[in-house]
Amino acid sequence: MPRVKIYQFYLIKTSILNYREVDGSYNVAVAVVNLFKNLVTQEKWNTAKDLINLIKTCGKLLVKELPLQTSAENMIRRMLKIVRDEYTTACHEQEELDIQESLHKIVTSEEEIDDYSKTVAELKDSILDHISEFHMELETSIENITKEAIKHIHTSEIILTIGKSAIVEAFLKEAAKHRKFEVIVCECSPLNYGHNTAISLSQSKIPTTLITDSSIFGIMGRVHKVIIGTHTVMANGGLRAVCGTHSVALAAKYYSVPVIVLAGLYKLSSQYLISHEDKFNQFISPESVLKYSEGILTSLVHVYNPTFDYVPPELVTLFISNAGGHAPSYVYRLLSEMYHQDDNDL
Amino acid sequence: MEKIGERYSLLSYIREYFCKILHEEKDLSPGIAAIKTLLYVLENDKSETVQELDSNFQTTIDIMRNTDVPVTSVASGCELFLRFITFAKLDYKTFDECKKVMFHRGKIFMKKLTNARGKIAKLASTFITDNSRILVHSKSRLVLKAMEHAVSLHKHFRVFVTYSSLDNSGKEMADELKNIGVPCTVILDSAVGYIMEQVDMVMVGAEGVAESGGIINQIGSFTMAICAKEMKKPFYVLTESFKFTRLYPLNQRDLPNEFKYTSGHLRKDLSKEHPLVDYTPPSFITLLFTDLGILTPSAVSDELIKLYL
Amino acid sequence: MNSKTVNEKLHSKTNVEKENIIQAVVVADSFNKTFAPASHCLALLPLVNKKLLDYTLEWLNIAGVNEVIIFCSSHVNEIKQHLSDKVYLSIDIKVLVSEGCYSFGDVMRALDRYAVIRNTFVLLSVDVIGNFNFVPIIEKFKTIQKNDKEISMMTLFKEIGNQRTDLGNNFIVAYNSENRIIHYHVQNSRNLELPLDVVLEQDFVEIRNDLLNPGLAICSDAVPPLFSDNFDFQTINDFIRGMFMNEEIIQSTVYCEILKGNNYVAKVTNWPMYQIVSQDIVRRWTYPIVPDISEKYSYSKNSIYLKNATFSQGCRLGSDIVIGSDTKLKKNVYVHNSIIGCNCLIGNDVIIENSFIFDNVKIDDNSVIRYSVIGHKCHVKKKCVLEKNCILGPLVTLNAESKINNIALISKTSSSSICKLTSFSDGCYVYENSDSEDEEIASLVCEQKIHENNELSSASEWGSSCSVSSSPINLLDDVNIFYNEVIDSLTRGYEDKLKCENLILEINSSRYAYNVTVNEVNYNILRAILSIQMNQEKPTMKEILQHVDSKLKYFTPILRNYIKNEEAQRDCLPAIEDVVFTSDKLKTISPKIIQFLYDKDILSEEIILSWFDDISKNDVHNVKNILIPFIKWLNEAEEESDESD
Amino acid sequence: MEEKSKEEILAERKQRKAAKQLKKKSSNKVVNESHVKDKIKGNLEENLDKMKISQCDNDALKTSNESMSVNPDLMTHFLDNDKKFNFSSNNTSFNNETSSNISISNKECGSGIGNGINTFMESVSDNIKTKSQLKSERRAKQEAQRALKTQKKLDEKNVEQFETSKIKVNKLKTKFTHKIPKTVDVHKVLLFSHLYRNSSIEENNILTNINTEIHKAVLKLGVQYKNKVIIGSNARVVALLNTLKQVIADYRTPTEKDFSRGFEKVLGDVMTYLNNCRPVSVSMTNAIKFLKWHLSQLPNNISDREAQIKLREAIDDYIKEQINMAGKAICIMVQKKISQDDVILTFGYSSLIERILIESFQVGIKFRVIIVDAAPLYEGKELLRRLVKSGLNCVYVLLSAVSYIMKEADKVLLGAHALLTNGYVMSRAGSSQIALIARSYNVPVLVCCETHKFSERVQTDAFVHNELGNPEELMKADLWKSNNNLTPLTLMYEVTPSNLVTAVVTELAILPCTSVPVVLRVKPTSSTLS
Repeated sequence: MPRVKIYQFYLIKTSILNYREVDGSYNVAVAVVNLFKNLVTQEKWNTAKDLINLIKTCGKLLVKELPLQTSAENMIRRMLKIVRDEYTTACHEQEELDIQESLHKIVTSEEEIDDYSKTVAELKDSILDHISEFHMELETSIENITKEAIKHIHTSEIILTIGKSAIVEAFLKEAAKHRKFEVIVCECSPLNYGHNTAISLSQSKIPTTLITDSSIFGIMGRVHKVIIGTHTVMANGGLRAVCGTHSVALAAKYYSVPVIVLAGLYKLSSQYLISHEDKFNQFISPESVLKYSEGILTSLVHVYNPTFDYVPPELVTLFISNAGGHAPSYVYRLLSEMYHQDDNDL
Repeated sequence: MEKIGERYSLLSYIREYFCKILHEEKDLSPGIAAIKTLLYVLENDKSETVQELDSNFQTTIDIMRNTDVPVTSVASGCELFLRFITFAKLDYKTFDECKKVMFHRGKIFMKKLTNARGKIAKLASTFITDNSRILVHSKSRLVLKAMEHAVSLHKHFRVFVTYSSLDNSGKEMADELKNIGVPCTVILDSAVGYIMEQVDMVMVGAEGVAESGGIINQIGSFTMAICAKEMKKPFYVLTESFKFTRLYPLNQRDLPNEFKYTSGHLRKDLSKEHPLVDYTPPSFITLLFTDLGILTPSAVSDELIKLYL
Repeated sequence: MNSKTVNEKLHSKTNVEKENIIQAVVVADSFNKTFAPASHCLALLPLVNKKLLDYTLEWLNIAGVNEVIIFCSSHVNEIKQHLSDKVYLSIDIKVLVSEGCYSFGDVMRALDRYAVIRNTFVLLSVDVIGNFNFVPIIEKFKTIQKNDKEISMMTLFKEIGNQRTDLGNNFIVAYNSENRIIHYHVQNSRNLELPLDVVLEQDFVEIRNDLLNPGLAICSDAVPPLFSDNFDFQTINDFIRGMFMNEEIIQSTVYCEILKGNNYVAKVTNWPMYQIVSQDIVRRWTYPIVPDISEKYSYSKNSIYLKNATFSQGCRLGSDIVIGSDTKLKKNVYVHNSIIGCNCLIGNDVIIENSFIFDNVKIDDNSVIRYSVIGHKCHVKKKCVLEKNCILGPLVTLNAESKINNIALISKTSSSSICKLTSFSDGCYVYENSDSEDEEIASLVCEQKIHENNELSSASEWGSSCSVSSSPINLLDDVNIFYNEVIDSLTRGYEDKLKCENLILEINSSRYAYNVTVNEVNYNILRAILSIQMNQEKPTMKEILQHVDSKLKYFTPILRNYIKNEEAQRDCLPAIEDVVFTSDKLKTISPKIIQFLYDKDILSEEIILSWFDDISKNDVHNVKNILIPFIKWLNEAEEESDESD
Repeated sequence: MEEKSKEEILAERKQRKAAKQLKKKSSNKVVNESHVKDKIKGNLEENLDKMKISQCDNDALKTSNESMSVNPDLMTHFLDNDKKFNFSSNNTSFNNETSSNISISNKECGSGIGNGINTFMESVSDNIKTKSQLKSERRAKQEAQRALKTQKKLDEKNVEQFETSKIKVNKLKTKFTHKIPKTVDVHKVLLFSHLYRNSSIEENNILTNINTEIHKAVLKLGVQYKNKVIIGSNARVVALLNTLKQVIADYRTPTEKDFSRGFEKVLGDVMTYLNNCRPVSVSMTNAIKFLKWHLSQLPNNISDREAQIKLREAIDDYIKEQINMAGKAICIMVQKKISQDDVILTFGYSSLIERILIESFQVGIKFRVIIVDAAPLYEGKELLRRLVKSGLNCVYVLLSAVSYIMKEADKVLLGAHALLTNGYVMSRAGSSQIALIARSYNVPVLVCCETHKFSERVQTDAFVHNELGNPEELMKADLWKSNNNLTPLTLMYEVTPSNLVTAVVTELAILPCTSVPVVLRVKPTSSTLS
């Protein structure tokens, strides 16, 4: 299968960037988008159908290469959606863009089961434009989110965050320019992402306290807001976030502290929680929990080192994305705008 | 003159036609039956003007509502059908082609509705994981179908079915499940609270889905939903999209009577009658599996808005 | 468009500068038949449903290596065949063939002839499983190279802690502050011999025996020639030893790098290692090279990995299980801690525990399989029972109700290089493991054994910490610690048959460490010897007798060493009271013990007699009657001797 | 050659012994074998250096012995000249201490120089520790590849110390004081500033204490508390009582006073001293109350002899009834609650829980255990070792993963530090999270706690009364000491609201936490105590 080989060549680039890293989903997203830009320009395809298949084949490989990166998956879906949109707009201008399954559609639909096989003039260009448009959106996403900062953080607040998230850091630093407030960071062992966050925050003159995971509940009583990032926002508004987030969210709920989640739209996935292991969680080497050099012990005990927690939507107060703030219940809508249903399973 | 005769004869036939469908195809939802009937009417209708047609539909609907079938889905189905008529009306000038289009669309419409179940079953069955224990309320064709599908994927799970003493439909459900080789236990409706801590999820069908995203379903569902929430178990609803109704019940009393009682009972003293359905508010529902995909309750009203506003 | 992309590819390569290309040499042959008959080609031996070769390549693929040279001397076509449909993104694969290589050294020499090595390269054999990135290590290598032109090799060791006796880390390495190896030797006893002069010329020496040597090394391009120059080098270890044995002759140095943390590496040298490594994979130490990521299995609790396997009602899964795709389990199958390959068919009520079942195996109803390996396309018929260490080669068919136990290596082929075969059921042959091969054909380790090992290896450590819990402030008194250690050393010595001299040395050292008085030593030695437990629980009288007897025989030199004078004898007799008389079993054979000591002239009769008088005064353990006959005999013996002169 | 290798092993033994002594009870200091290895390295290296300096005379034994034996008399000098404290009598008693200290220092050298120095700075207050820190500092430096140079310095130092340890001490003090403001004042979380213990004051306290006659056993105990050699409220109280027994035995009533008065005074001093080493646990205060009560019961004209006997008996009874018997009773009660094939989740290491689990297992109940562990102490690892050793089937996860693992659990067993009168449970930090998550998965939470840990105190949050862990263990000091905006913080305890706890298992009965006050009223001893 020579075609596949070609994509693999592109994949080399992406497959190298953080193979095992859980963070940096933004970079992955960007990388993937670029990748597909190349794909669209450099590959030979006639109809949208070809392109869609092309992207799907490539996408599958990519997903296999970056098992931890749902954002990659999301981007693929987004690309497909873009193609479909451009196609439909090109085909019948008058028709409104909504090609989702909907009651309305059921009612009004004619026979046309469109399989994207018509050839359309300069579809390529329009798609490319759209992609680069989207690329822009991606690049601005963080800054759009950070813009919101001062709307949510007031003076002398105590804010708790967990783990390491580029957006959260940027957000807090932005706020710090205008307001004086304290930040508490949970170290989030065993990987201790929290340490880096704490250091980088404190370096930009934000009074920061680094606490152990065990102190979360104890300290939550005095926290005013919980601001966290997430790895993925799931279709029902739940979170797939770094381990320990669930306890934070629960503690926050217990003391009724608002939980604000910062997530670029590229983190929205059409995934639902089915089981806590398969396709949802990633179990990395137990080393960081129990050292291999502990000797015989390691062969006698089961040690789990999951990467993610599932946080049910009812524990989330607010999402802040580059499209503004939303309630968890609204995620569904964003989703239906961003992805096409047929792409839910690649 | 004879036109009136025809019309009369047609309408007079409707009742038995409707009942015939229901009688012939046991596992057909009344809603679909109703739509079929309406299509039948549309097909054989001789009226020239839209108004006439409308009035015919109206009468048909009334007739069907007065039969002794649970009216909820009938209502929603008809509503939807009328809606799509109006759409058609907007699109086309002359009445004939309008009618033609209507009929054409009607066929597609039916096709989609009939495919819906398969689609839903597929969606729902992914949520049935190996060795899971599932609680089911009374009989629901969709749930059954979903489980069939799951079995075809070699999934092993066990089911608890409430007896649903209203019409003992739980028993049938249990038998059907046994036939497809799913181990299952029938429990008393009153045992829901007890069983809840052993199960992993609750799956129910629905007779209607209100605009709030809540569901109208066989009496007992509400109890089940409350228990599920208390015990933090997911509460899944399987339903076709034509069951979405424009209705916003505030509580059980607010639910219109013709939903709660069959037309037969409606005439009697309701205080002595037992309601057939109850209303489960959206806050108790985890997800709805529909032919439009997996929806959160909030998404339901979204759909209805798109359709009716 | 293909041409275009090819250019792209070239382009991409060129921007990695030629000399910075990292090469890896994979030796696809172990030059022994450890895994026969299960698989004759090491590279294609399945480990957790994946060929060893694939593990190696998958690892190198993410390890920053650009070019992989697979070096095989046998089964060439099979390997090529296997590689044909594999795609790896970031590595180019070359296969070099040279017939008539009979050792690792030969391979290196052949490599030298081929002259494919451009630069520093990674040298490993196909049975090495790992998951880490070589780039930083190679960087280290290069930086060292700047200061030390002589550097020829950097061996990698994995830190495994020194409780893992099961990993066979029986070597000691000493290296200085620059990680240069100054001493390396394989040893069995716990005491190491380290030439003082070597140590003294260093200002910093680290000596470790808590390491695993996976036979994995970063080599400079000077290594293959070195092998060519020295024909006696057969293995890497030879090489390393050679390096500092005659440093002045061969002007080159060997460094080492200790792998810590997430960097996993291990070598599948024999069946026990095979077991351990597959468990490590299943327990995810090799992340990200684990079945659910690389092979798209689905992972669930208790480390169970499935891939569209189909179950029937009543199947029970324990923990640590991998079941390959399209495998069917019929009713009431029980699986625990086992690996089952792809499209196998497991019949009703089959029990599979701690076993490895390769692809396309058919196991009929009611069979039981424990601690066994079943090669692929085997067919085990009804009601077979394979307990402990049955290893079936490919294509074997076992008749119904055949029962096999302990090392039975069965294969279809009658031709075997390692040892002669006797015919088994229809067209199958059993390897007779001739004595010479005994070590060669290492069989699976059975769980219980492992357990004992822990208890022993960890007893001293945990023992101390446990005894604390009762009353926290009591520091274990030195004598007890001493006693524990003596027990440790003796048990170990007794098990792997160490020289008594060494043991004595150890005991002495611990004695000094805890300033234990002579009397206490004498007492504790005997006490320790007598109280070394035996392996099987509730043994018969006879067994105990044998056990005790053998112990005493074995440790006689030690006893001789310590119990020299009457004083000492008096010291050690209480030990007999405390150990022997307190256990009813031993009590009955106490005369035998004493007699033994008497015969060996460790206890003189006067002492025994006087002692007997003491204890018989207030006979707490009421042993009097038991001993009486023996004492009588003694007295008589005495008289006789008197008469004789 | 023979000689040589022997010496090596010798060195090893010494180190291992030290490590072993340290290891007891403090699981965060459980120096596992491989660690021990490191120590061996450390010490080996030192020996070799020593040999080099002492013109490579092969007898490392002597040198290493020297380095060992040095410590006590070093200390005597140190104390002598600094705070006129007659040490000679205690010399022996410190031997153990020092050796265990050595291994502590070794541990620290693992975590780098900075760490070494800082801990050194903080706890110069405590003379005995100082010594160890001194060593640790040196070792740390050695670790930093400056073996030879430091070695020389070390030797010089040694020499100095031998002749004029006063200078040494002064040098030390100056160093200490000018470091103080940097290290202590900045890095305090405002919310907890009342919990930070000003080390200079602490120092003075201890010094004053030392001037007044404090029993050597107590001093030792204090150090063990401070270094977290003895942790867990049960262990601590037992240790205390055992020590007090010695104190009582050695106590002679001054002529003018009568026994109870005099001893009460001593008791007071002891407690203040211990409290300075580490805040006393509720169990300890209760025990002391009880003891005081018994003192008050003693007739005035009682002879020392009788009094001592009476008290010793009283103490023995207390340990027997309040701790051992109570534990037994609780075990039996919980066993009833553990059913076949259960999955029990537990957190950290509580001696009581260990006992329960192991006994239930030995009774023949088949069940699995999930051990959740967390900073700062990582005690769970110790529990894991012990359970595995006694053959239980265990799973080990960290606190962050608990929400994943909780689904499997059938019951949660937690130990407690104390039960407060308002029904809140004071326990090791992290317990509340476990309880919270357990509730969100409907898993019943049982808190096991003997009644001698019940307290009259009332507390609703983890702020007013708590204890702070060592920040260095959370984050390497060199990462934050210089950075004034960054402060690591570790809470040792927290209070779990009673609505998160399903039941409390005490030796009396299984109760809801809210009925703590009732128990306090009913229970004879505690009522009479107050």
